[in-house]
Amino acid sequence: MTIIRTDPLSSPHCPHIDKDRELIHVDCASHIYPDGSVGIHDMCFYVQKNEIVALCGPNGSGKSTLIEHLNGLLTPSEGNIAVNGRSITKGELTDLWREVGVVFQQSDDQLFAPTVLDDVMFGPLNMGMSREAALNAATGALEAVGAADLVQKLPNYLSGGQKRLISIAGILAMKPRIIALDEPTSDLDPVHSGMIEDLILELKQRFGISVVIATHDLDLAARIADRVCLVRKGSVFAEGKPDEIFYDEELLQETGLKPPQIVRVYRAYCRMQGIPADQHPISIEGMMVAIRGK
Amino acid sequence: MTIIRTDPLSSPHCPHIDKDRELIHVDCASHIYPDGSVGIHDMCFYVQKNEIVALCGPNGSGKSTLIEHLNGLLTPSEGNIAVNGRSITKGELTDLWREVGVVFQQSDDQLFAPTVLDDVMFGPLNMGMSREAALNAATGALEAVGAADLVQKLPNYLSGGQKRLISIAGILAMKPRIIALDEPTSDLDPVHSGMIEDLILELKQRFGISVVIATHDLDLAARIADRVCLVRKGSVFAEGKPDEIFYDEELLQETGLKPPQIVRVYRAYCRMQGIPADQHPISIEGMMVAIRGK
Amino acid sequence: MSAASLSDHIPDLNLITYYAEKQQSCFSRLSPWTKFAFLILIILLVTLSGNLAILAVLYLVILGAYAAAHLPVWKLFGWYTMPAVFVLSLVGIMAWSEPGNPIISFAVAGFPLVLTDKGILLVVTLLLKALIVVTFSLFFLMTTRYMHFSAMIYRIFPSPLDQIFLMAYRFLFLTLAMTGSILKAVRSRGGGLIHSVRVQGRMFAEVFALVFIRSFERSERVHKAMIARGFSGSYGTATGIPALRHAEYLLICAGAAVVVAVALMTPSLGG
Amino acid sequence: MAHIHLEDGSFTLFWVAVWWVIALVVIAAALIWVRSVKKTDNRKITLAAFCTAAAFAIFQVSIPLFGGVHLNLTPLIGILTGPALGSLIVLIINILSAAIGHGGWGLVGGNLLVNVTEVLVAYGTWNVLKRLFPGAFARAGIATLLGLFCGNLAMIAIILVSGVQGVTQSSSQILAGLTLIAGVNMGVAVIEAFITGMIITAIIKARPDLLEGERP
Ligand SMILES: Nc1ncnc2c1ncn2[C@@H]1O[C@H](COP(=O)(O)OP(=O)(O)OP(=O)(O)O)[C@@H](O)[C@H]1O
Ligand SMILES: Nc1ncnc2c1ncn2[C@@H]1O[C@H](COP(=O)(O)OP(=O)(O)OP(=O)(O)O)[C@@H](O)[C@H]1O
Ligand SMILES: [Mg+2]
Ligand SMILES: [Mg+2]
Repeated sequence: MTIIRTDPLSSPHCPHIDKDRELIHVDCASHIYPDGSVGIHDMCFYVQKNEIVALCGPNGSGKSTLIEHLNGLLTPSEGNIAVNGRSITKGELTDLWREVGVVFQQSDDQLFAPTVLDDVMFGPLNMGMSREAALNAATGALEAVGAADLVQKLPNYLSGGQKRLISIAGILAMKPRIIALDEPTSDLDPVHSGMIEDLILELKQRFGISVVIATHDLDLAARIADRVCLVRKGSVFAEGKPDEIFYDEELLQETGLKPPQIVRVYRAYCRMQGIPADQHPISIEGMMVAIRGK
Repeated sequence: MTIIRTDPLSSPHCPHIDKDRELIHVDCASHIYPDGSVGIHDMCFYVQKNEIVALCGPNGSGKSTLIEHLNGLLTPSEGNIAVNGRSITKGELTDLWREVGVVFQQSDDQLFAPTVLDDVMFGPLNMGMSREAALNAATGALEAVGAADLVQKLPNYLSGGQKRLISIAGILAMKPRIIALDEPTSDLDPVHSGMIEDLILELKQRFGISVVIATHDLDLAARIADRVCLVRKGSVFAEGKPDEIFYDEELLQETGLKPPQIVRVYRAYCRMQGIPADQHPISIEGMMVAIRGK
Repeated sequence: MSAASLSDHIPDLNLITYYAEKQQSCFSRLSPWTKFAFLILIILLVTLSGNLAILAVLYLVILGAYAAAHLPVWKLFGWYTMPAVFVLSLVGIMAWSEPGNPIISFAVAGFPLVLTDKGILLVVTLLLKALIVVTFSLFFLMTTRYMHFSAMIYRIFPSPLDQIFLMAYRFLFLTLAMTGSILKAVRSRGGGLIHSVRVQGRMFAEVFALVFIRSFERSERVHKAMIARGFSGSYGTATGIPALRHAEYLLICAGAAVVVAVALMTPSLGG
Repeated sequence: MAHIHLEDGSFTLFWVAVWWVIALVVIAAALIWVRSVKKTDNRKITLAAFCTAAAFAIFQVSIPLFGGVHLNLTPLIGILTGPALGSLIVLIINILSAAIGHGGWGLVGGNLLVNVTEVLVAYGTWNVLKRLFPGAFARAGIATLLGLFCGNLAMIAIILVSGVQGVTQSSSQILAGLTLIAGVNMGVAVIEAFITGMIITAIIKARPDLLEGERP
């Protein structure tokens, strides 16, 4: 895969990359908020089976707006969105929430039930599980995010990071086929954000769930994403593999981003040693391997 | 300065480090929330003139609770807090907000005025500035955080990161002597968080303002803090210079943290090269210098 | 549905404020007091006169002003739903046995139901009256800045009513956004479906309880945030309200004259 | 719709004035009570403000039962804040509602009296029943039902006394129509009673300090 730069004006329809593997296809969607703000504009985006896609872009570029489109919370004012080949826009899918789980950027918005357990069980119960099955699903999900000890607490009285964990568990318990996480690790301490990182990888590898994350932590995106989409001014500006995207300094600058720290370290090292930075490591291990090669 | 490990039980009162330079002194303060949760417990903490202090610790360790004590929004159930030598607890200080500005973790709580400009002007107007002076202060603050273009927007219609910038500007416009920022860079893109980082340094260097930040971004803490306080279970568990704290793996582990990425890169490098990791670089430049020395 | 608008047939306060702050037309430059005076005059007129022609003209004039101020007319028609329902559910029932020339008549369970021309006229008149005032109210809201409203509230109401009103006005936006987001979250996990009345009722009760508790906590935190920025307990507004200009006095006098004239023309006055 | 809001133009000027004057007297009494008799602190003011905002926001939510129900939750406000603050709150809610067309400006007086009746009756019932019913759910439910019932009576009375402009039928004919409306209202009132009971229970659980001395 090479970097694909998309110029929204020239392509009225974005190409289907691989119809068979495609789960979600967002086709030139636009969303204008009631006050006239452009949320997304001519947005082309897709999610395939069994992949982790990272959305990276500056503040206000439309990442959250896109994510809320994925399970039908927002509908595009123009363009089309299809999940499993069926169009959302035409209102065909009312049970989209079973397919696509969305974790909001503000976890406060997501927790509404009286206790943590009730909240995590809410989804499973709505899916028609028995109380017992729902309880199991909820407990499992809470354990997976490392928040089993919070079961009996009131969601209102948790710290910022704890709330985030619970809201991820609430979606996890529903075992959707696609999970979209808006800033999953913001407000989390390094240990918990490491847990979420492992969890995302496990979701993909063990359960075959596709994951979309919107994140400002480019190092995280570099480590776990199979594909990175750079979002700028409401549309995907370029996409490609993390090592290609994050080593393209010009592209990042155009998007309004800086390279991840690991890239900057590697570059600084090569500059200092006077060797060409011709490899593209995106993790600590990768960097060591690249350096040792010299 | 060496690492000071505090064992709360043994020291009923924490020592005043340097009375002359001390701006805030939190002396064995405890705060229990109405539902019985322990916010902070036997917390000893101080802020000196012209320094940047970073609070680092796991989720729910009490960082936000401590920060809300600093300008009297919460009062300790036990212990004492003094600002400029005068005690908050006894209600002596009603104009504490002029001294200490606090930016909340949830920016939504902070934005209440109808437009961005009104919101940023709220503080200056309350300080008795004329409309014109307040307008200047507000505009200056918005420019400093790089959000001058959002002036006419309604706070409700902003993206997560944009809200954070505005709430920082709202405090900045009041030019307090101490600014406490709760997770200042979470939800911000790399460019904006770089701006906030520069801003914090500038606050200290140009205006002599002391800054307290609570953050999960240990790399940020390592780069900008003069002093790092590790918070665990409601009290400061250890404190010291960033290079000392962040290279003490055992201490971090006890606190429930992982070393910052730069530390892990440096360690991995030394291990690979078979050289002792006897220096303590905490920035990319520092690491290059440390490596070159070999 | 954006986070803030909960329903298409209820005016979206965020959108209203957005237009008010954008200030696109000359109506925004009128003194809020002028618009306030006109609101009272219009209410008086609507209360006094039942003349369909006068009402129709008045409605068209106000709708024209609304459109001329670049306000969203289609939204307005959506927002008419509630007042229309209110009028129809009350008068819609009474309109049936009004004397007059019968137009439709049938019997339900032995009761003869007759709809007459007078009955229909009654519904139309009352509906028109309601829409006149609704349109002008929204026009007033959407052409007057938030801070001027705040200042008016502060001047008009005695303490502590003004404090409650001002704070409520402020929290309203947060509460609306929060309610919208919570409902979004509910829907995103399958909560929007009709299960049983009981389950549905319980879920809404939970959401509403949360809105109450949250907005209380929010208000505590916002209150804190205000204190942290120098809020001194009694909230006054720093802004002045744009004063009436000479032309506006004339305008109000003309309006008042029209109302008096209409009142004199109306045969039956008072109860 | 749990309430029939009267829109502008329904009543004659005379009756508009009469209900406004009575309403102003009620508000003045509430203000005097809040200001001097019962020295209300800042916290109570904040509570009142949040109640206003929350009730108004909740009113905007359409519950998908029976084709869309909107709840006013006035009895809940009565229970939470008492008659004096409650009256002030419903005044503000009525003004805000009038601003967006839910009830006329001229009829704020009449609508206020209906709501104040609900507040008073619900508050009274809630407290009188305290000794009989230990459980908050049933008590809040009954208080709400009774409050809404009396509110309905007040509405019928106000309309009957003032008459609707242009309606020429006899009082008994109008009464028949109003009874029909009141019947529908009471159906919705049952839902509101149930939901209020749940809300009160949840509030007692999460914030016991808001309703002192109550157990779920
Ligand atoms: N509810 C809303 N109403 C109106 N405009 C909105 C709303 N939410 C977002 N916007 C606007 O839409 C644009 C995209 O916002 P969005 O929240 O999708 O950005 P984002 O990429 O998620 O940013 P961030 O990284 O800061 O969270 C922004 O310009 C923002 O101001
Ligand atoms: N309003 C509240 N009511 C009751 N308990 C609370 C409240 N806020 C926080 N707590 C509890 O107090 C403790 C400290 O919370 P605090 O928010 O200070 O942690 P924190 O260090 O800021 O965490 P994070 O990094 O996740 O923001 C936690 O155990 C939390 O559950
Ligand atoms: Mg976002
Ligand atoms: Mg915190």
